[in-house]
Amino acid sequence: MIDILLMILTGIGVALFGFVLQTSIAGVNRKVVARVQKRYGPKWYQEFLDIFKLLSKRSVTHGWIFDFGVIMALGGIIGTAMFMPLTSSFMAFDGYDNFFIFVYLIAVGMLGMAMSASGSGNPLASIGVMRALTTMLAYEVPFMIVVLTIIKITGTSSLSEIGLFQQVAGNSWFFIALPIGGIVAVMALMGMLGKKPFETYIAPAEIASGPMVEYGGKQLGMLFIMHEITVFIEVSLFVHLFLGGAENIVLFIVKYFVVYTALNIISSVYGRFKIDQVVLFFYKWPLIMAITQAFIAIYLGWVI
Amino acid sequence: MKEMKLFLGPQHPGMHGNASVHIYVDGDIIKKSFLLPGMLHRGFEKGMERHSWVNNISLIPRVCVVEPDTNEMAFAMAVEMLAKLEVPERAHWIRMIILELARLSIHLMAYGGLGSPTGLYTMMYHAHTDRNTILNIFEKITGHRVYHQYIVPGGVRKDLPVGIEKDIHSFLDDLESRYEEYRDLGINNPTIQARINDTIPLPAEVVWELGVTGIGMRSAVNKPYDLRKVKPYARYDQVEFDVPVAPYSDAYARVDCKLQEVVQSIGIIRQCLAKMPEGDVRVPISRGQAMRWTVPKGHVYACVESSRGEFGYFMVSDGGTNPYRVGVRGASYPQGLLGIEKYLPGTRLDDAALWVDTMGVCSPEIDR
Amino acid sequence: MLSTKFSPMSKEEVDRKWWEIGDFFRRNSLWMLMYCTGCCAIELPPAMTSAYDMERLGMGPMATPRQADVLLVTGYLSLKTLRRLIYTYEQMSEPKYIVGFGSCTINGGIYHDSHAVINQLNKYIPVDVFVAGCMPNTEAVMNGFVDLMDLIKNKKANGWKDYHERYEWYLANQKAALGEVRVHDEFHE
Amino acid sequence: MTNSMSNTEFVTNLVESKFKVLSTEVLDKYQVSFEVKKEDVHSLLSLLKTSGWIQLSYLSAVDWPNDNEFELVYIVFNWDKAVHIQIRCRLDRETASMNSILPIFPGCKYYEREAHEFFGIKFPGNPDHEKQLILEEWDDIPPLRKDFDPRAYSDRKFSKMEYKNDFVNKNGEVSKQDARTKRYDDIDKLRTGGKK
Repeated sequence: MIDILLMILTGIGVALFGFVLQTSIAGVNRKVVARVQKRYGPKWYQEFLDIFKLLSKRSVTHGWIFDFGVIMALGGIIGTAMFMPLTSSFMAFDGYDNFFIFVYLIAVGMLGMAMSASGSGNPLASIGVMRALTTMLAYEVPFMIVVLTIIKITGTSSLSEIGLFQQVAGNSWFFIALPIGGIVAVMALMGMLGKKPFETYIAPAEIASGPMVEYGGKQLGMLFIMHEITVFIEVSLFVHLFLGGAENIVLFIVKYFVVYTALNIISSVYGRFKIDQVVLFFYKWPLIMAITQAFIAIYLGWVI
Repeated sequence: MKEMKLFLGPQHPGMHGNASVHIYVDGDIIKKSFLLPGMLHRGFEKGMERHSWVNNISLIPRVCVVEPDTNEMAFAMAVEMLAKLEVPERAHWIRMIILELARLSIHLMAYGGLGSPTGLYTMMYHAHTDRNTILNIFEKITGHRVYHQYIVPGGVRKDLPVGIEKDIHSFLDDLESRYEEYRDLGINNPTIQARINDTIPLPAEVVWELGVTGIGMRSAVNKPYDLRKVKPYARYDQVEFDVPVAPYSDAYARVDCKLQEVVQSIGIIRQCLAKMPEGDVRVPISRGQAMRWTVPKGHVYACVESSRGEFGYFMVSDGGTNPYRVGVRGASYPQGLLGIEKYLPGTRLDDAALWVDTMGVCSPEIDR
Repeated sequence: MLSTKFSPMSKEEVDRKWWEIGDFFRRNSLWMLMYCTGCCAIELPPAMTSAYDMERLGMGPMATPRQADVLLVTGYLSLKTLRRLIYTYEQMSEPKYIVGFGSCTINGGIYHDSHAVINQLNKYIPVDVFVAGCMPNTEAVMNGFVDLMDLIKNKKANGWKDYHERYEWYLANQKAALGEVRVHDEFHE
Repeated sequence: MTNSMSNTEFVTNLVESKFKVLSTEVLDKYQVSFEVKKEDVHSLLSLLKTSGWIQLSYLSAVDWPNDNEFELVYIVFNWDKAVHIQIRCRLDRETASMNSILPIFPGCKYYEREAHEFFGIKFPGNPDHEKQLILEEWDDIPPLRKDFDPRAYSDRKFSKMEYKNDFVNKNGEVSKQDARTKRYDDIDKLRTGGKK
């Protein structure tokens, strides 16, 4: 009994750590992007100020679905983050860091947000939700194929064991071992994080920040926390799957920072696709590349 | 799926200025669209009737916020036509420098504004930074950043300050050196090209139906229909420049023409600085009695080429101290009102903001 | 048995403390809603971009009224805009602040005798900071924002409370100028 | 275009040979104005459109309350010949109505709507011309008519800023403004011989 309590506490600690880490790194990244844009940029802890400011505001409600959806989104995402291994040996629930757990649990949070946004009754929000789901359909397929290839090669779907597999001498990181798949994964990760050019479902100039259009105050603050933890989960997945996991926590933070910053810099010089272009894009090159990679890796056995 | 009504504006990050586009969408496709103007209506035409000719100088730049200098130029030209004023030679060249700097600034702003609907905010920041440099040059010349009140009937208010040529030259060199970078960041960027290639085309045959002028027309009809060439004012007949044209007017062609005009404007400013003679810059009008200055009777229409097309002032004088009637032909009137009503349906929701940006819909001059 | 060493704060004091903490966050992260009601909006891009970079102060543009904290009324307001501005203001989540730009929001400015432009903005909605000038320089704009932060720190930016307390007065003014506050957006088609 | 004949002469000949023009004015080498009868406007515009003046640049009205008339102005432009042509006609002010030129220049739709809104001129043939475009819930006479006073309207509807006289002059001196006002009053008094 006490074991389970301890595990849950550790899990919440992991989620909290993820939130703090991602929020700080996002703040630093705002400075980095500001430099690309010839500016100084905000303080590094600006994201914390934003989130706590939002939580300190009063807010209106648009019915109980609207409120409940936000709580469901945040709870679902915290629940997902609890399973995330930080290093290849440290995790809250030992043995439950299966890749498919994340795929299923992250959907709870997303669905909560979609439900809540549709509950607001704003047409822009429903367009945004529709676009978000379409984008999800687009990037999931190539990403899944690449990840299934990895699972086939390693013979396990546990994140920490995939990480450990890459750390064994003789095996290189999957980002290098499966170079085509690695590129596909980067593109899919940009789609997951909603970075440009796949930012279609936020699109302030078209649908006024899409799903978030009706949120303000506390609900928006909770959504921001949810967003930060989602980013933490997705980037961590990439680190564990493709960048050889992490032997210790410092290495994890370094890899995490490099991945997130690189994506942000790439994103800052791109425009935004239309939604049909997003779908076409993902179903064209990344899908072909992912299938090619799977074929090469599994049937021909060419793994660097 | 049923039709939904969306409001692009008045408070919307994709709209430039305070206007509202009402859109009925089916999925992402626009079925019907209207512009709702009038949110910037200030009663200018009435206000000008209530002020004297000289007082109006401070009122007119406020008609179009982003490009005040063409207003001043058109107003000054109309008054000069009515009062038969001869403008000193040097004033013509100074006016051209101011107008072309203003054209540079608004093209940079529009090019940066393209970053907003397409999501490329980096371009927006870069372009606005350069625009800010132009505003600083304006502040040195005229004392104001945005509303200069510098081109007045009978010339310009004051001569150029000493040493401003150096500032202008260094800015032009800087801009020219980074011109390719601008192109690479913006319209040569694959993601931007995916958005603007073949987006919201404007066929050549509908141009006349709408009455669109400026870049929107030139990029469709493929002829150099620019008022600076067709009926040259100031000293545009004595400088050499090309008018960029294109055979097929989509968003890409229009932005491309804008960027080419930037190069031409840089050339014009350089020629002006080289060819500018010395001399007076202003004809004194009725010294000491400016408020009681009267202008002979008549109906005139004066127009200049703004960045969005033909910008004109229709002016009636009854021989009094005030204008009897001033009518403003906003350059973006056709593409703003009729263009949005007729040529947005059938395009996608994502493209509505692109039309507003690339055709240059300036809401203050529609509403006045 | 109650401890004598620890004297709990009264509820008012606790509320005040929380409010002060909230004020710290609120003034360091002002999200603005740009409602470009008039000319002064043209000086905002220089304030946002490299020349002045208002993101250093934690300010940034926001897409919708619900997300924003501070409403920038940039310039003159025609009646048509005022209707929509009141809508926008009432949509924002509290605490909310308003910065009025330019002389037009103070006393009508150059349009004081126009038939379409209202003269005094703070008769219709509560304004916390005015930035004078026609148009205000970018320095003045930035100064206005810093002033707003100081007001929040000194608990003087109470326009939104005032709007609650004197709602009848504001509503009467709005009705006197507008006739009807409701927007009929269907008339155009 | 022949070299012997300038563009403005070409236009003047073209129009004056076919229509009864009340007055012609050549403003400069790029602009001509004709004043014609109300009935001739449509056929004149059609003629000009077929001769190359395909762009409607401006359409508006001028109010002449002393003559009890409105003056409608159409400005068309030819990009190849570079001449702006003003065509003006007068309408009766009480029953101001003019057939729409929508079949000739479709671009006139919103200009006519605006002219109706600001002057109250009716344009039969333009489907939406009676709807409000720029103003919203307007409750007075059309604002660009000469007998409309925006100052009075503004004073009536919008409250003005009241400035309190809450300052004190240094050492109790009379303010310069007051002194100036008094001096002007004295001068006026002297002018009228000291009488009131």
